[in-house]
Amino acid sequence: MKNVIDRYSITTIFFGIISIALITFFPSQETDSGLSTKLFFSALLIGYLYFTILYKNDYVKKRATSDITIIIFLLLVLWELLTQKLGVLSTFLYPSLHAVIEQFKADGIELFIHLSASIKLLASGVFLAIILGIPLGIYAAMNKRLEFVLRPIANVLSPIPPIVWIPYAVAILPSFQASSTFIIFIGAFWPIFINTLNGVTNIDQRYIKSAQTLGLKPWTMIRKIIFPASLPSIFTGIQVGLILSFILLTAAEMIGSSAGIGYYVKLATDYGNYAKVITGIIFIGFIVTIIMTVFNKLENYLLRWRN
Amino acid sequence: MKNVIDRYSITTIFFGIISIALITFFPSQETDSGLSTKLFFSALLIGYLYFTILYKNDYVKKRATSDITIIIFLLLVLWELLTQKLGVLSTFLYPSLHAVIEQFKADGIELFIHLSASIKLLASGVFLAIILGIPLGIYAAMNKRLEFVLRPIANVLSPIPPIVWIPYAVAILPSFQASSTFIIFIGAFWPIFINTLNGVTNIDQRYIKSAQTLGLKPWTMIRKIIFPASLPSIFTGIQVGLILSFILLTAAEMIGSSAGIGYYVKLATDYGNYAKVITGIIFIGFIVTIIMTVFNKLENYLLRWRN
Amino acid sequence: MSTITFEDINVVYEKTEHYALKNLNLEIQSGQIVSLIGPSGCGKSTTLNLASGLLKPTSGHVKINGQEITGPGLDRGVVFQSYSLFPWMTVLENITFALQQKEKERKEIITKKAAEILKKVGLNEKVQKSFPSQLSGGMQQRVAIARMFVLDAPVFLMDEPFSAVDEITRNQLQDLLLKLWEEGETKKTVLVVTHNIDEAIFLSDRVVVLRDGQIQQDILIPFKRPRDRFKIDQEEAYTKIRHDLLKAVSGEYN
Amino acid sequence: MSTITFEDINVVYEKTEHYALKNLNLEIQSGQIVSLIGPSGCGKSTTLNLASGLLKPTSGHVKINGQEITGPGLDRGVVFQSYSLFPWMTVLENITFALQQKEKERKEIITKKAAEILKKVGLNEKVQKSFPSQLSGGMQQRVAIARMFVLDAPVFLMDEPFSAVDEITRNQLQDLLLKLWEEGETKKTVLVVTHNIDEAIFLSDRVVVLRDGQIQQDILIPFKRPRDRFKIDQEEAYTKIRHDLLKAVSGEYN
Amino acid sequence: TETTSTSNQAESQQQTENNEQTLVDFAIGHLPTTGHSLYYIAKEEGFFEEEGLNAIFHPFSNSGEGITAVTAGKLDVGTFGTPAPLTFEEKGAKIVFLGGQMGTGAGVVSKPDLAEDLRDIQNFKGKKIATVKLATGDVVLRGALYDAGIDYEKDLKIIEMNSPADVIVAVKKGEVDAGVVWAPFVEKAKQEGLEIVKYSQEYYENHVCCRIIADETRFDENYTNYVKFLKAIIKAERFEKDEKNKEKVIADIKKYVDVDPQIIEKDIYGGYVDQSADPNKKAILQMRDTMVDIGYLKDDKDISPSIRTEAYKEALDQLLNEEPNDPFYQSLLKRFEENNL
Ligand SMILES: Nc1ncnc2c1ncn2[C@@H]1O[C@H](COP(=O)(O)OP(=O)(O)OP(=O)(O)O)[C@@H](O)[C@H]1O
Ligand SMILES: Nc1ncnc2c1ncn2[C@@H]1O[C@H](COP(=O)(O)OP(=O)(O)OP(=O)(O)O)[C@@H](O)[C@H]1O
Ligand SMILES: [Mg+2]
Ligand SMILES: [Mg+2]
Repeated sequence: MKNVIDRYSITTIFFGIISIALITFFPSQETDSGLSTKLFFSALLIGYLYFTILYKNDYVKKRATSDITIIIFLLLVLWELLTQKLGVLSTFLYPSLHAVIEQFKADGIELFIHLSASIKLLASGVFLAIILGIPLGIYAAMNKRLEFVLRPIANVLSPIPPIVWIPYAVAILPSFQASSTFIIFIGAFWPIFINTLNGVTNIDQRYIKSAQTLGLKPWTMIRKIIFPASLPSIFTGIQVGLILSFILLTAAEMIGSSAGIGYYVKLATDYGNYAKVITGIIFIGFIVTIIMTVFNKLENYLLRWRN
Repeated sequence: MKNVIDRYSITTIFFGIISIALITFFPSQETDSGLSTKLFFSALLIGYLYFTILYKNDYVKKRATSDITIIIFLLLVLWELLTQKLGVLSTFLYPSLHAVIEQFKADGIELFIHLSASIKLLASGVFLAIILGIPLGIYAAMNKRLEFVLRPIANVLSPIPPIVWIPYAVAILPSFQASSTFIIFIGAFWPIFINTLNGVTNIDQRYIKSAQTLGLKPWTMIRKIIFPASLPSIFTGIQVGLILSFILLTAAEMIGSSAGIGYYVKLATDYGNYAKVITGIIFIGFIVTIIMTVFNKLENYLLRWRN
Repeated sequence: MSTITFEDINVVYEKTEHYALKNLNLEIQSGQIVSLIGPSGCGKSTTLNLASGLLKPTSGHVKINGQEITGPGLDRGVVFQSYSLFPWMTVLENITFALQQKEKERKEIITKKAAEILKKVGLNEKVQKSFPSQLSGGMQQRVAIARMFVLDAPVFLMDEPFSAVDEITRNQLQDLLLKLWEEGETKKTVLVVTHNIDEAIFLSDRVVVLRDGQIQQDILIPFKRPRDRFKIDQEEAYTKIRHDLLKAVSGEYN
Repeated sequence: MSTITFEDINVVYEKTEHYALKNLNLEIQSGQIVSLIGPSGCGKSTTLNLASGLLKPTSGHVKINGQEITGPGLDRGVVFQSYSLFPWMTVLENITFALQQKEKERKEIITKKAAEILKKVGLNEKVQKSFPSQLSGGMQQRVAIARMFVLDAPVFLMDEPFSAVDEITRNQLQDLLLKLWEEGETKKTVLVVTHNIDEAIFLSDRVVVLRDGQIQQDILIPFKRPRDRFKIDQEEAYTKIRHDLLKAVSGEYN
Repeated sequence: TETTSTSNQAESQQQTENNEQTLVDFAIGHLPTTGHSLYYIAKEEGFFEEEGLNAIFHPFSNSGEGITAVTAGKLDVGTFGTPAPLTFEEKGAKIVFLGGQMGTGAGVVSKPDLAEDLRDIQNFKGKKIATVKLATGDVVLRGALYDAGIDYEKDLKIIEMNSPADVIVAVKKGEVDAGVVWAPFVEKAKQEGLEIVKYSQEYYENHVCCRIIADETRFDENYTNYVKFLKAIIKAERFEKDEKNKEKVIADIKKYVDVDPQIIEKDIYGGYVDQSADPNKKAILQMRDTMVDIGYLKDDKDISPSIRTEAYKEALDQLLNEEPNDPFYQSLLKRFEENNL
């Protein structure tokens, strides 16, 4: 118990209660903040308590959870004050918290349907980028001639906005789905390829030499030495590739489809429905956090040999 | 002389001459390939010879130049054959080489004016990202509490498509120019920040320990140890940031401005003027190659201590 | 005046349950040269890291002149087991950079001092402009030693400093160490890890034998200084001490 | 049968104009143990790297049984100066992985073999599951030695293999080396770099002294095997050889 | 030389100061298209200056961003289609519609062998049609389908694309049967061997496309400037409609919209794009009704108060005051009454 209740958790709980009181009792401009907002704040507080108990023996994580929770409360209260309570910000660009929560409730199932479309698209695009980018990167790094040809090509092609490829993708590829996948693929490919190439090039020569004396077959060399040694860099590449593919999601999902979380946001932007835009962004942020957490856990496990 | 004329240069020159012959004597579908195309091919060949002589003592670079030149010739001839010569591809999406060269000639000066606007925008955005991202990354890595707060925030915010910030940037920032700069900035910021953070976190502890025994003041520690030790990673971050900022250029330059190379391409896309689109892309590719070459040279010089 | 005291030290590395040091009590008096020997993995480097302030004990106190050590500092020079030069600085820069932390001198003076100490450890001018990655292992180690020597701290902490160099160079470096130890108003306090028993005897006032994170033996070396390394090994006491140490060290394998 | 021959070798590292090896001619006969000694930076590691096939000479030929060496291979085991274990494998995996390259055995047999050799170099079971970064310097070095020993190649190339371990362990490892050397049908060919003159004499059939990339001296060691390290140093020949070697090595500083 | 250069500098400085005294900055947001020609003509022919305005153009590629800029007070006026501002208005953006710029101008294109068939709207059933969502043509087509009793969600498949260029590619490749595009892509599609099934005005006569919008408070506070602005635009319309200015008009537009002069001519004088400054309140309301029909908007309020025709009327009155006998202005007055009252 002493592990759970410390000065961080007390401050945070205090903050949470003050926040709930503020949105409840501060007079609203137009409508009331709504029950949903209060429930949401309470849920946040309960979520915080859950993590505090979960991390009860890890001081650093506990403190971080507390810090982040306070920041979230601060931002939310500020948002609510400026929109709903004081009406300083236009409700057009800055929908009230209440409106966003209502939007969430209204679009809940729709969002998950969109999500599944996006995940399918992302998974296939990024997967393609990984299974092409990593082997090609390793192969190019091991074959200087290829490297000297591919590096300048990568330098020229990688910064070209992937959206300019869209008409060509539509013209050449068999289906809209394939075109969308291609746009995601091309965004994720370059960082994965370049980072693999650089990672392999920068492997500490001692490991390579040491491996050579064992007379490894090329395939064993790649699988057991080159791949694990360049794995830290490959992970960075995949991370950047993932970020880029998220960024391209909106563009990719506007190619002849009407599903996907990027489509949802883009459409909302075009319609000036900012409650929807913010709902979409928060949802994306949430999903991305989950994906990145899993990804980082995997990374930490696979790279546990680093000190 | 023996250094210049080897089997690579002979193959390449042979290829170049065949290409010129092909576009000259192969019957065209509509108009002739035009003098400019032939001159362009010849210029390419002369450019190749220049680099071969320049690199006459560097076998690897010479071979790479030759490989790349042959690839370029192949692509160009294929392009010309499929468009101008055989008319297989539609001239709407695939303008003939001749049309692109003519476009270049027509828009030459304009392109450079656009370029200077883009460079200004890129420079200010990326510069801001560098002077904020690197110190913040270093500071966060040295202060675990801050790191544990900023890392999840970065994980959530970095994959949000920078374009969704545009309306808010337009609403909040004082000018369109500032909004454009902000979009470039936000694109370049995250990779620089995250890579700096990771770079500092992954510094070999031996260097830190060694430095600590010298009783360094924090500022010296940062400047002389932490910064150079994480420089390889910081450079990767800047490289990715640059790529992202190029990708965002089109979006950023369409915020109430009418200058910039991204604007040029986007406008051409909107008008369906693909000769212009391709001209713009090739021009961007050219500029990016120059920027990246300078950047890599700087990187190699500053990191020359790596073996 | 720099007495180092270890009081009831326990060290357990993260994620292991193994005691790297267990209930260690040790005092190194000011001006003494103390060698730490023992089988590899017995906790020598760990002990040195405690004295340098780079490692905090899991429990117990490490003090210098009665003051608890809170972190590393310029009052204690350190040579690490694996030569920890900064790879982005040339050999000369590695030295001048360290010197600049200690004294605010003009650049030329610092460079001159650095070049001198490098020459003393046997590295010529051509080597000074190289990056560490261009040097052989022994050369890198000598640069690390030079870097510590030039700082002239009242305490020297050295982890197998001479293990990567040939016998002649090693002898010269030992002589240099002893010369620097005596120089100045008060003698330096030196804690040196070695696995060479002869070296331990030749250099030290006391030799401490560690085993499994505990002190196995703490032996006084009675020979007068200056010592002649080719003479003391003829003395009777030497053979006895050497024998004792060997026995203490080899206990592990019986 | 594995005779190694160096013919008119010159080595100049990229970007330097300095000859790391200059006109070197050397033959190491099959079954011989040859030590390379000399001041640090004299080219010992360079010579070893040539024999391992990891470095190509700028000019000249390195041959094994008259066949030019084109690259590294399982016919030559190598221990590097800086322990080059794979940090992403545990200690045990480092050994089993190497073994798997040589023989297609069942997993348990390989693991058993690996555990045995690790015990022989003094590393217990708990250590076997650690990653290299969790070990002390000497322990890592012993893993590297174990990895070479277990491969049982006809040629051993070792670069300061015992410099990071204490005297007792060193003696044990030396004995192990000699045992493995004699084992099997034909004796192994061993080229070992050391900076310990006593070690060189105790182990070798011949000691080659390098200086500035050239052979300074090539001395035959006449003592019969098996040798007793505590007896041969009492012999007259020993003192003379030791003196000669010392003089040869120290030439640099006169 | 130094003194002359400084005096030159002083002189030019004074000049700009003079300009600033007389000319009021007026920020105009637009989409770079031939359809927004009145702005270009007014600028190039000096009509803005005549009215004391210093027009500054800000092109956007995305209507959402442009409308946001208007509501954020970064633009005095903007022209970003009609459906987009209507949806923004519904979402609470405080904007007013004060004038017009372009009407009609979209078209449905298909491969030649299908075109004849598709002229009968009933034949859209079971087809795949590519559109760019929220474009005027998209609303028009869906509206026409609705009116013809076709459910665009069930009876056919509408596929949304990023841009008209993508639409053309998709149609050409046979990925879809037909597509909705707008100027200048209607002409481009023809060049690409596609055929025009119908122009948009064949579905809805005189439907509006791009309306001039402004922020409500800004409009009220700077009302006189808006009148001046509209006067310049009306003058531009008169200039444009005068056939003898054709070459000049095309040259003026070419400065801002870099497409083939032939396409400009086709767009401006070809009859399928209507260039008019009239707010056309009725057509806006009709467009809104269509959007309600097809489910884009809710039928929950009257937007008439947001359509502020008074500035246009006042501008027209002032012009008629200045040139009472101008037949063109007189015709505009008549048109205004037909379209707005
Ligand atoms: N990678 C390299 N680049 C440039 N010069 C090098 C490199 N490696 C070694 N040298 C130089 O070559 C010479 C011989 O080096 P080598 O490593 O063979 O010495 P060594 O005899 O093994 O020394 P030590 O006993 O210190 O390990 C030295 O002068 C060294 O500076
Ligand atoms: N970073 C670490 N993580 C986990 N265990 C460690 C770590 N460093 C050292 N150890 C363990 O602590 C014990 C003592 O290690 P230490 O490095 O002090 O040995 P040492 O006496 O210096 O040995 P050597 O002579 O081989 O350098 C060893 O069992 C080692 O495995
Ligand atoms: Mg140690
Ligand atoms: Mg060496």
